Amino acid sequence: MSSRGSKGWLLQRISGALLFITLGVHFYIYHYFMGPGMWGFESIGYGANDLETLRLMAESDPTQARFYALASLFAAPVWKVFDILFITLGCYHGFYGIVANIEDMVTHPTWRPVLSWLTYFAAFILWVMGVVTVISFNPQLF
Amino acid sequence: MIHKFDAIVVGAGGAGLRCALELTEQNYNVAVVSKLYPVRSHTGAAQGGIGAALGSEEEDHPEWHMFDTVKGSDYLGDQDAIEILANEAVEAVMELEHFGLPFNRTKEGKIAQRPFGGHTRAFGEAPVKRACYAADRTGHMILHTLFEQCVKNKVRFFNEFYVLDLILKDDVCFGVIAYELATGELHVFQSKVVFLGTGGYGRVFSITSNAHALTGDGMAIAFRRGLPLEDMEFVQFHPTGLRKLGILVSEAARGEGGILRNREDLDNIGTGKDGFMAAVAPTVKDLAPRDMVSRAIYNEIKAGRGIMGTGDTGSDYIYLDLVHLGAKVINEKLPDISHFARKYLAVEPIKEPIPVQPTAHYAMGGLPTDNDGRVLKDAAANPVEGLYAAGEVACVSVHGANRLGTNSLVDIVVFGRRAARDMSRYLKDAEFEEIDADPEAFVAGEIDRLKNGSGNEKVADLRKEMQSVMMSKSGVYRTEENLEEARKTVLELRRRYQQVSVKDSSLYFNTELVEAIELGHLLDVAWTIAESALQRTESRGAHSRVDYPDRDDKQWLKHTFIRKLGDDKVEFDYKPVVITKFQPKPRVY
Amino acid sequence: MYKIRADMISWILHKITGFAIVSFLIFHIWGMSQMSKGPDAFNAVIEAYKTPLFKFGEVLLLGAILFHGLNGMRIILGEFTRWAMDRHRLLLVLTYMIAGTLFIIGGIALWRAE
Amino acid sequence: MQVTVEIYRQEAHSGASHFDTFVREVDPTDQILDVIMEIKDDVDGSLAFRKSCAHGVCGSDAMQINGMNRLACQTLIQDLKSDRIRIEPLKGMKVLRDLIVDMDPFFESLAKVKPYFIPKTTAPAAERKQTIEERARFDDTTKCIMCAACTTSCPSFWSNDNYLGPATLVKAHRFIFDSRDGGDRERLEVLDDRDGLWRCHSIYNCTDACPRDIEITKAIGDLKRYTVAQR
Repeated sequence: MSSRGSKGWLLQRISGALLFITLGVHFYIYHYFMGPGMWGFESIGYGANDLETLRLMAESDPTQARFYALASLFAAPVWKVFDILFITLGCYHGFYGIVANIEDMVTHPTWRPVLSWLTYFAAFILWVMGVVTVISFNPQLF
Repeated sequence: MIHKFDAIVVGAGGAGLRCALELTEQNYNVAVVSKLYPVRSHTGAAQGGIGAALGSEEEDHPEWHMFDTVKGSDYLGDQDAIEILANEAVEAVMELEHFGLPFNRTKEGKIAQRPFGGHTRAFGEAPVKRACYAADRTGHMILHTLFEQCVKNKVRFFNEFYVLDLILKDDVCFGVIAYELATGELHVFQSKVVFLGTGGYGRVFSITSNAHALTGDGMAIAFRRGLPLEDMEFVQFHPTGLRKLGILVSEAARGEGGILRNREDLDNIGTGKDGFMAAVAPTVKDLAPRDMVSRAIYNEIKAGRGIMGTGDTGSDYIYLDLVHLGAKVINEKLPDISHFARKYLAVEPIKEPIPVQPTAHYAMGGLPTDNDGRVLKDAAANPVEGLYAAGEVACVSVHGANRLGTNSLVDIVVFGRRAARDMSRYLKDAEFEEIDADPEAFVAGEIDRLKNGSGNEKVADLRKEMQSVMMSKSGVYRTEENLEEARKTVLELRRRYQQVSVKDSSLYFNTELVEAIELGHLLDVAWTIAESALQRTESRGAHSRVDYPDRDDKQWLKHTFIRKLGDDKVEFDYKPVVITKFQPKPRVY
Repeated sequence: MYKIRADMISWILHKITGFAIVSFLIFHIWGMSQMSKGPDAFNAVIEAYKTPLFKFGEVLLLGAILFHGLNGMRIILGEFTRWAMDRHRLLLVLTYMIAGTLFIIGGIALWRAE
Repeated sequence: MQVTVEIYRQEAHSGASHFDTFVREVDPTDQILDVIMEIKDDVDGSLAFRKSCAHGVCGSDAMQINGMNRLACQTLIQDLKSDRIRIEPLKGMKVLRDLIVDMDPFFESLAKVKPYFIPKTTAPAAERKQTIEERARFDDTTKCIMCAACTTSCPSFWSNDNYLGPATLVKAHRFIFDSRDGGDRERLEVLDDRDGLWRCHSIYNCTDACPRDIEITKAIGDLKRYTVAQR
């Protein structure tokens, strides 16, 4: 038998626990930190020059201030790493959860692996989409 | 449908599984045919322990075990067989441990042992720790361990196949006929050798510790085929059954220090002071053998010292006091029986005494066998070729007139294995025999009569009448008058049984039919008990005649063989008791 | 019909909230990729978020995440420590209570936010 | 007191099913087994169910009583706190007739985990030594009577009957945590499978259903941790 479960079970718990923490940070940053206060992010890795550019852009077009504020965060390398980690954990945990449900309910010898692999494939597509967005994001382009 | 196996084992209890296991070790093609699924058998209900002179906790010797068993049997047990039992018990227990049985342990990691009724050191000096135990579910662990080993050896099981007849030809056994509960089909199991491990018949009585399935099947099917039954008058009543329900409260409760108390003794509950048993058996007190304790309880009740004080042995009861043992001992060493008391009687044994009364428990009698489990066809000890038996269905006789606690478990593993070893010797040159066409005709006829009968007798009514008369007239104390009444009633019930008709016509799980067949077996067994008890005019062990209160070694130091002559006639024959080391002496504890 | 007990409800809720969060994750990653196209696209998404339907969805998402997260931590604790197993009923009740309280507080705050 | 008893009926394995209703006079301390036996004796002899020891040690009469798996002989009228009693066969198993289900798949599942002692060492002349603490480690799971109440209470088993089920895992626990046993490797092969341990989601239905009060979910938790640590 090649089908196993112990690694999956353990990883699901580890990814779950990490998600519990990263989700807290993510939620806090994007919901309560967003706004004028977040301009202080120089200290965590964002170049002063870039920040200045964004600030100027926001001042010239106040209706778009929120976008620039978020973009300033999104573009910081530390947060890029954080976001990639977050997307990876989320995709893994969420889609493995679906696979676990398939294994709970589908016993058909063909459908079971087919559905599981389709789920893994969907997870991969989504993950690529998320990671490409994060990496390629560059507010200087606007 | 016809099946062919080298050996057929009937019954999946301890004896049957031990036998099957041994035979598969020898690479014979074996089938276990059982009325129940495996692990449902009543071996699993045995609680207290399995006796063996291991000496893990204190000095002990097989010879002491032998002496206790002989004395416990009221000198009716055959001493050659008892010597085998006591000697092989040690090896058998070690073997069970090697099969993985989770015995409780001593501090040194050895098999733990505790005292039990009638087991003493140095030929009666004081109680000895001899019962090896796994909490209070020793039988459960033996049954499961043996089943597990059978799974390992890939033993073939036919579950819920009810064996209803033996295929006998010129006193040689070539198989059995079984009724498949799931389909109503009759199966012919053809074999070179057959082993019966079908257990006892507790359901003959209204208050019993036995399972519903214990309906004397093995004894009845042999008796119908003209084979004799041995010592059927000896029925053990366990002193401590839960009041009204008869559910067993193991002797281990008294082994751990429990004390029986009457209504004059209520102030001593929880103190650990002696109860009324101290006067009956000064040395071993509450750990006297079961027959003595049961009688002592009846005497207390009759003298108006039962808890209710009515003097009626049917409804009155006494107390089993565990309170002074404390919560730790009760919860750790007696978890199951505490659970029963809490569940069924709403009694908390840590705080209150448990109401108990004697309950029909064990059949000392059964199919006569020799020391290798071969079934005997007469009192001259001629065997039926190819037919073996061990356990409660058999009478070797190691239990004589009264079995000691823990010896039933020893019996099944020791004689189950011995039978298997002799069977494999027999199998070496045994052949399949051509069997008659239509071997199941007799059984098919019986089933047809029950299913298509026009009478209107109901199984439940007959069963209740039988159980009630056997309990009150052929119970702990017996008289000629009572036994005569029991015999007459049973014979009348046997006639009425011919008018039983089963309303359920289904082929699938026709449990109404099964119960009707079981009743037929019970009535046969009840008949042999009443007849045998009537003719034995003495008191010995569990057979206690008020009109013949003394043991009579001159006339009655012998085994009873009862055989069927007609629908209401039996004949008796007698086999001398084998006495080797211990001459009969008065039995005091 | 087999009796449905508290542990079984938590198991079913865990599944349902899990599916809900995965659905959101798909939507969210797509939203993010939209947002990265520039301020206009971003603001379109933000405006959509402000409609009552999306706000309601956001509140539900908060509830789902709170329950799934806390219950998940309870499961992990319960599978890795005997201590938690001995108290599984208590921890289950605590999970419901904490998740419920945070949901009410957070939910109101979220609903009221501009 | 008077109770209304509804019992699941099914002629044979292929037949249609319905409920029969009986109104009975009972004592609060009567066992459910007593009640259905009396119905069989007095009213309808064709009612089919299994029974044997009648005090909760043989495991024959597990059935669903008022929505919970229990042994009929171990459930008293007063335990149910209701005058309506609904009795159904074990869920997730093939009904053969009335309250009787096919137990063969259950025993086949059990056989998968090698439910027998596999000695670590060759047998000494006397017993293999084991300390009181070593024995205590698996004491709880030795109580199992294989009644199937746990397995048939498990939602994971209902939706996937390839799942080994709690009873089989209990049996595995009994051997894996026995200090004398050396069959871990072979058993872990079976347990660490998609239809093994990992279908358990700690729902605790099994623990509640167990008539022997075995802490099944905990035992499975022990197995999960052990398996993860070993592999």
